[in-house]
Amino acid sequence: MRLYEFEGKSLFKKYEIPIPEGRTAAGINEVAQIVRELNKPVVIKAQVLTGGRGKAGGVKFADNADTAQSVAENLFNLKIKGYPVNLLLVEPKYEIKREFYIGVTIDRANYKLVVVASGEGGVDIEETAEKHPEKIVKKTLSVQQELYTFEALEIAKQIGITSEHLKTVARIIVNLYLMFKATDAKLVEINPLVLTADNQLIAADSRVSLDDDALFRHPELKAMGIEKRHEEGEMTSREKQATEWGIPYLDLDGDIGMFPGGAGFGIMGNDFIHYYGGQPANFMDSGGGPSPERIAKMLVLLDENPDVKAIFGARFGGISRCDDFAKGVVMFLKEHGLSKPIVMRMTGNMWQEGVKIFQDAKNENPELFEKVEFHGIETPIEEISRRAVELAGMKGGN
Amino acid sequence: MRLYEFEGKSLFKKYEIPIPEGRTAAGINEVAQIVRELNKPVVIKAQVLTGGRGKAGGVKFADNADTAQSVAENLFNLKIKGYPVNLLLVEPKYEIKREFYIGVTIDRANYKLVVVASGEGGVDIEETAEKHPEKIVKKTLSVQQELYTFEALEIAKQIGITSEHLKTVARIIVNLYLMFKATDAKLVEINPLVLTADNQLIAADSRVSLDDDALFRHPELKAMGIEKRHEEGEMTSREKQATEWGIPYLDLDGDIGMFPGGAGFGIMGNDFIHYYGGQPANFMDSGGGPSPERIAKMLVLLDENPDVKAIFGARFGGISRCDDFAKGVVMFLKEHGLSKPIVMRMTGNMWQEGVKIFQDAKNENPELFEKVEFHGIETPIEEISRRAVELAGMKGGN
Amino acid sequence: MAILVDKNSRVMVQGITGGTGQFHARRMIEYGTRVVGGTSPGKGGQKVMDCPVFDTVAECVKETGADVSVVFLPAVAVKEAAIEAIRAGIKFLVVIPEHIPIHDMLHIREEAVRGGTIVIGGNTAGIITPGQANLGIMPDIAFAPGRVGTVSRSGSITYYVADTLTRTGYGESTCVGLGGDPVLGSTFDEILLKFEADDQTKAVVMTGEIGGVYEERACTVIPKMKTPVLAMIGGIFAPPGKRMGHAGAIVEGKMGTAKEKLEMLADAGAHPCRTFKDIPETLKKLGV
Amino acid sequence: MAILVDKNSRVMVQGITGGTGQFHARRMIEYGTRVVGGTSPGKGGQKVMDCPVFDTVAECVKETGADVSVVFLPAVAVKEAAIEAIRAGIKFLVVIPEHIPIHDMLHIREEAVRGGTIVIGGNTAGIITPGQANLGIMPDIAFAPGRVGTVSRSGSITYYVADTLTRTGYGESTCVGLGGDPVLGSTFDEILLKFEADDQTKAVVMTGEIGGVYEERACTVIPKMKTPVLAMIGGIFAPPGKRMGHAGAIVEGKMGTAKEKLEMLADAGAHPCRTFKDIPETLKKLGV
Repeated sequence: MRLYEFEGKSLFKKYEIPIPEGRTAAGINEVAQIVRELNKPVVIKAQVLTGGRGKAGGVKFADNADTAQSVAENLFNLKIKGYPVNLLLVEPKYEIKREFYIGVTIDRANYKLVVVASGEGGVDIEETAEKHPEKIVKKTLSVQQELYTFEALEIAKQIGITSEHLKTVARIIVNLYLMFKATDAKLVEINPLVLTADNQLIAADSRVSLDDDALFRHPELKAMGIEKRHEEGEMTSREKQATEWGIPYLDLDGDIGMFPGGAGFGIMGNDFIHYYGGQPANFMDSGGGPSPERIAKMLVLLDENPDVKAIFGARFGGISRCDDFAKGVVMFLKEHGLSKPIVMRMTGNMWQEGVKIFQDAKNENPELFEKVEFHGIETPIEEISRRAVELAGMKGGN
Repeated sequence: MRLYEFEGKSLFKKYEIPIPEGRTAAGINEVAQIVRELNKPVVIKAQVLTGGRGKAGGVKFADNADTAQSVAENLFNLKIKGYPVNLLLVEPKYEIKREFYIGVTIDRANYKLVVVASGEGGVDIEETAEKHPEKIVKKTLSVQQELYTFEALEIAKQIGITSEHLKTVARIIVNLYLMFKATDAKLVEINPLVLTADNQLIAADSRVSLDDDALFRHPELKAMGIEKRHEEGEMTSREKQATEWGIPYLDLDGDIGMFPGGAGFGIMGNDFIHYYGGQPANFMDSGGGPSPERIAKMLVLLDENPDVKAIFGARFGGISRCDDFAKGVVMFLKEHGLSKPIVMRMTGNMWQEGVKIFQDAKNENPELFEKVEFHGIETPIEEISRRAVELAGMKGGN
Repeated sequence: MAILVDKNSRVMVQGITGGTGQFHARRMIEYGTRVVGGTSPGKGGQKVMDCPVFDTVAECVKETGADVSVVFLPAVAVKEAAIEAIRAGIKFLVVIPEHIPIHDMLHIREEAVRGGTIVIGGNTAGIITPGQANLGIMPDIAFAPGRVGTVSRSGSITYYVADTLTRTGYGESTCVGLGGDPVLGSTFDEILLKFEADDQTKAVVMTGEIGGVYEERACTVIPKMKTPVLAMIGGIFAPPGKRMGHAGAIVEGKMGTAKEKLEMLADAGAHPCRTFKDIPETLKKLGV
Repeated sequence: MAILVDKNSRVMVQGITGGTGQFHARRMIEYGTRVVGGTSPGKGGQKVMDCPVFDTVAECVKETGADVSVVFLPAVAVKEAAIEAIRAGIKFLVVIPEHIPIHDMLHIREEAVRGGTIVIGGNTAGIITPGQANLGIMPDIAFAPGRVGTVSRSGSITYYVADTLTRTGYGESTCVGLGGDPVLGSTFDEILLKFEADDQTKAVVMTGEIGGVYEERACTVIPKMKTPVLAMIGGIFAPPGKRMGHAGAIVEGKMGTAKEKLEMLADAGAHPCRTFKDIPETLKKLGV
């Protein structure tokens, strides 16, 4: 999960990495007020959970409160990669002598932590990495290792930090590494770390991504207002609802509601729909061993999405038992009712029990199953995919 | 530095080790009030920084507020190994089924941390260790290692914890180890860890000793009110004064003020005084590279001690330069004045410079040096020791 | 033969008394897996399905000779459970739970390398050597003994692939679930080399997906393998995987889209497949 | 010969630009010690007494061939400084500062053993091989080349002992300050064995004190030594050392009073001395 720039910076501050004395504002009057209090030229930055903000016009300067107000108005009306701008960060504008890059991340393929640094920070760092790999310094560490000051000094020297700033930058690198470990981060970046005209070193931007799965052991982050969210972009209201219910869910642009079992087939099933000419309306995963209640909620998400024209269901019972799956579907049919056609296939663990649950429920209330096409192990999954695309394409299929 | 029982227990609580719901009281009315609020039989325990409290009558029981009040009165009048009782800890009295022992300490000779546990806790644990070593479980760890729950489980099983309490005790052991590392402790002990009649596990007593030299990195301890103090007993007012001035100092029973250079000769010099029939009034160490100001303060401590009849001074200039030493002595003579006879020997680093400082000062103000006998490298230290004893024994030496 | 587990494996279950652990221990035993015991601290001395329960893995290993362990515990407990198993001498460890903190997995991997233990997961459906041993949460229905090995990031994909192989008469030598978490105990290349060394395995189907870093490692070993490798990648039509900032790009290189991964695997000599139907067709062409 | 340092030792100073570091570096050089450089982060490129200053120990070792380092830094910085030196290949490290946190010293000792570095201190006055090298804060005045080695917990005691040896014509081979902190980089037994292996050293004076645990370790090697050992212990008349609670008694055994320590050393074959005057008398008796 990605943090907003201002959230990342508040973590920097906690770990004694110097940041600009900025504040966030949700409205233009607030922006003007902050500029009046700072009483100096400012930079105003859109707070969005995506990259490429600068190139999209999300970072602007202003010399006084009046111009700041009109700049802010423009920013609030901006969309960056489709995401609205609801919050601005207002900071003093610095005269910059030099820009450095410092980051810590995980080399997953080699199971190591890596400190990355460069004397040429800024937006073109990836290009630098590709064209001038010699300008990038990497230090690999075990997750159980400390980063010592003398190691950070070596990194700082290698990226061309001069004597005067050596100890300061080494301290920043050590603190960034401490923060990375203490917050269970996947990525922390200061880009750029700027050397200002008056010889201050300041983290001018932050990029921080934390491990959702480790949040449980960081109540201090929750106390700071940092909660689960996407790696990129804010959640839609449906995604927020799904998260509340504990269901991994992503909205897409299509019209076929995807109701798969397992994250793996959740991804590949979408490919299958594409192969047969359809467009999925979502990604979804049931999570391990979902209860009937969660299965029912998954269907609620799809049925109440006006864009969904048909639902594709597939369950290969592993840890997700087919009997629980069937119970959940029946619960949904009884308590909520189905307004879209659904085609489903079920096999795997306890699938016979699942079939029996379906049959019993259908015998009892045949009308509940009017829009339900149920298949077993005998029908290939490719055929189910084809049928889902067909159902979505029917006029008045609803 | 040793902590009071109640301070150790407040650390236990922070590390989720269960403690009794007790409170401290500095007066008998307060004790009665606590007993009324607890509304059950209590144990009342003298808070002193020394061992053998139970045998000295420092732990008493009371069934109600009235008896508690008279018990408290007796306790406040008690002296335990000479230390007054200024604070009591009042806790509910538990019916005890069994007592365990759990401790963590440092095996300095082997440079390891050691978890020690026994199924037979209580005051006789050392006897158990000597007579039945098989009843003591030890687990040795590197200071860089974690103690895992499964390792704590093994320890708990080995001291006879039954299934029902295995996870609870393992958690207590892990937490005690975490606390040991996180507080830079030299020793943490739960003795006894009691199993009560209603099957609770509670740390009934605490023994915690922290590393003075690591206190600088534990502001949280300061915030709890835990500060530097002796390993045993409260400091005398002179010791507190010395600590404030940064001078390692201990009051003793004799009449020769010891003004040595270095902790090593600070200890051995005291032996020398004994060999010649004298009794030192103190231990003292100048610390590394003391300033003239500190040297002067060391003499103030001795000169203002009414028990001191003569002062023994010895300086072998190492990191403690003799010129600084001489400057400090002269500063003291000028600003404070000497009321006791002193015999001193000075050699080592910059000793010629020190001699010159003395000579110049003596030439300028001969009266300041009236009580000063100054020796150089030519006189053996044994002779200085002998002379100090002689000076202290003279009638009207003052 | 087979890889990693067979009928002689002495299997234990960490968390055997929990609801999920008990349910799947029962299934594993019913399948014929040689489950010799399990652990649940504080429940030592009890029995689950005739299997003795111990407080610690070390005790279980000592008393039962267990050499393989399957972990059914909450994610928060996995790090210590894995280290316990590795230190107790377990040689193959199957980590079923999902959502294990990434830093914990890095730690586990280091312990595993040091201890000489092979770990699969977290978030794996497990491993099955059909007819011999079924470790984890896989449904038996999909599997039959045979000559094709499978290795996949996903449980559900494993079932579909095995189902396809079973129905077309190839059957499976061993099916390995690498797991779906972002950092895994083992990588494709490591498992592919196990299959390469196995007589029974005549071909391997590897199924990866968008967003990981382990598919790329497979490309380093496929060119050296005699056993043919079939490759499927999920997420061909998904939006490109999100990169982990600049540092991710610098450290892990350009993270491929699913399409690029599939092309890279094909370049390394793997045979790409699109849907499950392609698998038997390709095997037939290869003469497996 | 001598032990640990001699005129060929290439000595560097960590913290060479600080007041204390500079003062003592100057003294060391004036004594004739081969000081080749020093470190002070952010001051690389400067010079102190013609010695080049570097930002890191690794650079200093690379450029100057330093193999011995003396640390003059605040206690809080010692852990990292020591690890830096050990990792940079320094083979002998002298830790002058006092009040180093005990847990830090445990960590340093582990790194030192792993890295094959001998550490003395913290809170040591240093080490001197008279006429060849003086590392630390010891005053030259007390020392002269000769045939008796000394090892002591205390700087001031070292001076008095050496002064005695010098005045009585024995002189010293090498004088080692173990340090006064509760946990030390080296122990009596380790240094005694170095002296035992040294041709120049005909006898060793070891001076311990109440309260430590390292005197006891000496008793394990003295019986095996050919070189006679003279022992003094400070604190004979001090109140008994405070034990570290029950755990201390259990782990470290009964911590001896100074008197008991001296008796234990005598039992092991050391020759006990009371005041400094006893030392030359004992040496004379031993025919050294």
